[in-house]
Amino acid sequence: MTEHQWLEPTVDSLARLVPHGAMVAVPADYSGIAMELTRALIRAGVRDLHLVAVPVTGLQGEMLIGAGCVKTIETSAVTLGEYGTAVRFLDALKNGRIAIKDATCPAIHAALQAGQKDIPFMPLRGIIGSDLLAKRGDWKVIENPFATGPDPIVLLPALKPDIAIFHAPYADADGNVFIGRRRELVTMAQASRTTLVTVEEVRDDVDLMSSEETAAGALPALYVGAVAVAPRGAWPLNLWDRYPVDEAHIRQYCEMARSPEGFQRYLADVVYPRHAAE
Amino acid sequence: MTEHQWLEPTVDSLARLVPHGAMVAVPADYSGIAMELTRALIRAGVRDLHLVAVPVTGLQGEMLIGAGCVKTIETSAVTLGEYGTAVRFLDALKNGRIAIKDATCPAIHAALQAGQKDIPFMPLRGIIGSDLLAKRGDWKVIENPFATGPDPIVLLPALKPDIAIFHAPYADADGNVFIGRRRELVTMAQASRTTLVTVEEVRDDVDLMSSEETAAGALPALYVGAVAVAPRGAWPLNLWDRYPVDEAHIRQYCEMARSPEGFQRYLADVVYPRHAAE
Amino acid sequence: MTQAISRQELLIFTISRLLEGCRHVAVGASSPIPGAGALLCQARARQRMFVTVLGSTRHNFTTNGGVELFDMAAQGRVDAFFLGGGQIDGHANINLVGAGGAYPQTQVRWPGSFGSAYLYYLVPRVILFREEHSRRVMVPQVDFISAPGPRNDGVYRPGGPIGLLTNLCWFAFDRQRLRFRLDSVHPGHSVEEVRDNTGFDFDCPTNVPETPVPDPAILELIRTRIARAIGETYPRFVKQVFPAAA
Amino acid sequence: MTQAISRQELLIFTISRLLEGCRHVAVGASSPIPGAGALLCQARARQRMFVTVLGSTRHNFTTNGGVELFDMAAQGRVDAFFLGGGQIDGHANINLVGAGGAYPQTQVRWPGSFGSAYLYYLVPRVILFREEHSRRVMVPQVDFISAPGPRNDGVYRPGGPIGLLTNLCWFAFDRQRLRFRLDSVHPGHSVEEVRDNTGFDFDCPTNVPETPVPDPAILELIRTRIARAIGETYPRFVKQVFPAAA
Repeated sequence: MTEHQWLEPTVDSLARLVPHGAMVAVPADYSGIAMELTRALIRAGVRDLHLVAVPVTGLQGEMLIGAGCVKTIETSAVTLGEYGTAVRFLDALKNGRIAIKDATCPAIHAALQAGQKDIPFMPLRGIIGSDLLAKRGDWKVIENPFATGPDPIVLLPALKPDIAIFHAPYADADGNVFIGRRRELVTMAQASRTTLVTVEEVRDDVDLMSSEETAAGALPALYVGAVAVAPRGAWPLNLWDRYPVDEAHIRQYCEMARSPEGFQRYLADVVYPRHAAE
Repeated sequence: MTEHQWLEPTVDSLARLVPHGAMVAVPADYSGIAMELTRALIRAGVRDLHLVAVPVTGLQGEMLIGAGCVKTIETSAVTLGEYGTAVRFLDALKNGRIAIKDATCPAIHAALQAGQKDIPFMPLRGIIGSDLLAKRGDWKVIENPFATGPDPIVLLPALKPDIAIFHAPYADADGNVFIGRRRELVTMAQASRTTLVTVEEVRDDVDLMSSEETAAGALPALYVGAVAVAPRGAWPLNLWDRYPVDEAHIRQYCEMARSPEGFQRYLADVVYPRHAAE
Repeated sequence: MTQAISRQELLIFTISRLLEGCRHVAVGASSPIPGAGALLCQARARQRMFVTVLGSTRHNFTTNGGVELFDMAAQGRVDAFFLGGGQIDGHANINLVGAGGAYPQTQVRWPGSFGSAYLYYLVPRVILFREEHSRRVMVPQVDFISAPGPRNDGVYRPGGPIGLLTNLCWFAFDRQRLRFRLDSVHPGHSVEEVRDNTGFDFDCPTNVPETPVPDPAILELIRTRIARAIGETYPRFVKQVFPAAA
Repeated sequence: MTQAISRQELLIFTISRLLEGCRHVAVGASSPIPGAGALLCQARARQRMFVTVLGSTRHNFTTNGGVELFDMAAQGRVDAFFLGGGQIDGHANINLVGAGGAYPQTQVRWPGSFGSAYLYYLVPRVILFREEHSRRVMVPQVDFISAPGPRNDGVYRPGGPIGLLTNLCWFAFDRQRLRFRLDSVHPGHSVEEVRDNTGFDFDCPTNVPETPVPDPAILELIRTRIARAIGETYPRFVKQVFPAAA
């Protein structure tokens, strides 16, 4: 597979393509989280990220924040769901180590769609009267110029991340990535300057663009800056319905992450060893 | 298949769901044109349609205009491509029998996306300085409220058709429609109040929603008002790469459509007989 | 012999009643009881009814990514949705962000507002659902408005709350008076208990009826088919509440 | 023995030269020569180059519907595109709508503006391509502006025309002076012929070079691999122009 220009040799070399201070878009847990790449970003010591959760984040955001990689998080929620509280996130927020841009899910989607079309803003209903609007200096309210009477509406500035990051089942021989119906990944990728993807495997026997059936679920290679192979790369999270969440591991994480020391121990035990092994 | 509530017995009964004066969205030739349904609309004598071409039209628009079904056409082009000139369209336009809202392709897509999000308008780059803008009273120019200096930008009002119409390879057992990567059909369907679809067949053995692979290319049944089976329903146009254009027939059409009398003969020969046979 | 009706079963049944006539009900994350209620309504509906359960593969009719549910809501294609809140006040303002202290460094921080600041305006039948009924949750005024209750402020708002369902009762929301009205109290609870545990004012008729309970056939349906269906997305919930169906 | 270089081959080669260095070239409908030019450039490129041919299944990298090409253009992901016009004037205004009479009842009506009123602003290397070089097409001022040439009007415009290629010559467009400059005349034609057939003023250096022609190896590539590749989308064109490859 060495002939693929777009293929990085390791997840760690992929991680090194993310500069300090980058605006990085990541999907929600149901869309395929690049957890091995997340660990590689922590190993690489990346700093000052502006993390955009599309539209919410969980373990990925929590770990990046805990490891000090994040300066600002823009999200509609940070949650580990039924597994517990995102303690490192709460701790960083309370102690002012991160800034937060609280949002609402459709606003993040719509702002990315504005980025995808490269229009400067997108109008969206709702939001007016929410304290979210008051706390965000970047959302504006105008009168709908097409209405006959008063009709205030929110305008959201376009979100144009530097890098979109996700994990997917496979890339084909040309670097097209199978994303199924997870179309938020398409929006993220198109709105972002480039996209870094980890995949379970590269399938040199597949040309996703060759039929309507397979092309429908493909992110074209044109949007993908680089790919690295990461078997079980979403672990301990699930990859769609391909493999399940490692519940025991996440509970262990939650247990350890309760204290800064426990979290450091988790990094030492789980995140750094892989690096040493390479 | 009679248990399918969403299945109309004939294309003609499907056509009767289109009221006079409806705003009807139709795709470009590459996306699957419901030509048998087009003939059924002519047979049903539907009048005063506001036809929205997404983003251009060919034989379908030409025939509906020729048959007197259309009051207004909103399109970025009417063209029969290499087969010749859309003479009935030109004739109706010149004689003032139809109104035209000349557009540009991305504006139609963007206005439908506004309809899809049900936001009142969508900003779009370009267009300023084009006579299209001068001729359309419904597009507005505002100053981008996010710019630091002067930055005029066009706002397009949302397009929300009453009905979207297209032809597709098949519907599954639940009425989900396979559309492959023709995602303009999704935008059309979501922006429209309802969608009428003709399909080559209903595949009771298929559940498109059952896997990521097939769901990626599906329009959910939720958006589909009714379906009718129309084998080779795009004829004489092609259906994607499933069957080719009937070039000889389209050349024959172009020949006959040169004069109003020839067009009427074409209707009598090709469009009406099917009705009598039912 | 039929077991006694559990709290969860009563809530599932009540939700299914509140959803009657809907064509499409969507259920957000971490919502097994609303999900089961929607599936029960669907199982008993005479017309075709769609249920979208976030996180489900089977009960998911979207193919356009995470934005589709929100677009659908704007299009008028979502008839009902559920929202909760760390705090809920008497004007139906909800707070999913945090309480105490100065934002963003609040003393308590919840995950965030999710889609509330949008869906609350657009879905015609929003059901506020919060099991815990205490003065900690039901406050005079929320500390942070994730999504405001209806106001006469001229903002485009085809949707809004129809009421608030808790472990104790069902409050209907009166969109004229912009206040909750106690509509029914669950069996085993009283108006006094509701009053003691509610931090906001609400209207209260002289006689408050008891919340209706499911009949044995419906109960059987909940415990078998519905429990299995919601178990696809919430196996742990089903294991705990419906061990026989798990 | 090598056949003489045809008009189409010269145009295909010229287009491929104009596209050098592009990462992604898109080609619109009814454009076999631009399509072949883009595929030739791709075949000779050292870096990875994407070519989108509208109407092609093979040379199509979009999976997000008809809007994707336009979104790509806005994102800066389309380096070059082709536009034509029923009329083109000396300020690079193009008219794809109609001529004579009063709009919309023009004496002549063309299909319509397609994506011109957008792509012309956003694609950095728009090549105006119109084979017919006559005073009917090359007019002093277009009757309808489908898409305006660059102006100093403050409108957001990262893109625009780099020039105009016809059967007679290649005009470069000077974005400073907002005028065309005759850059090369095709073999067998003259500056006088260009002048006689052009209705607008243009800059003309004292010595106008001849448009370079492809060498035999490139010619062979055009006649075999490129002809076959473009034949997927334009079989009739290939049958007519490259009968050996059809």
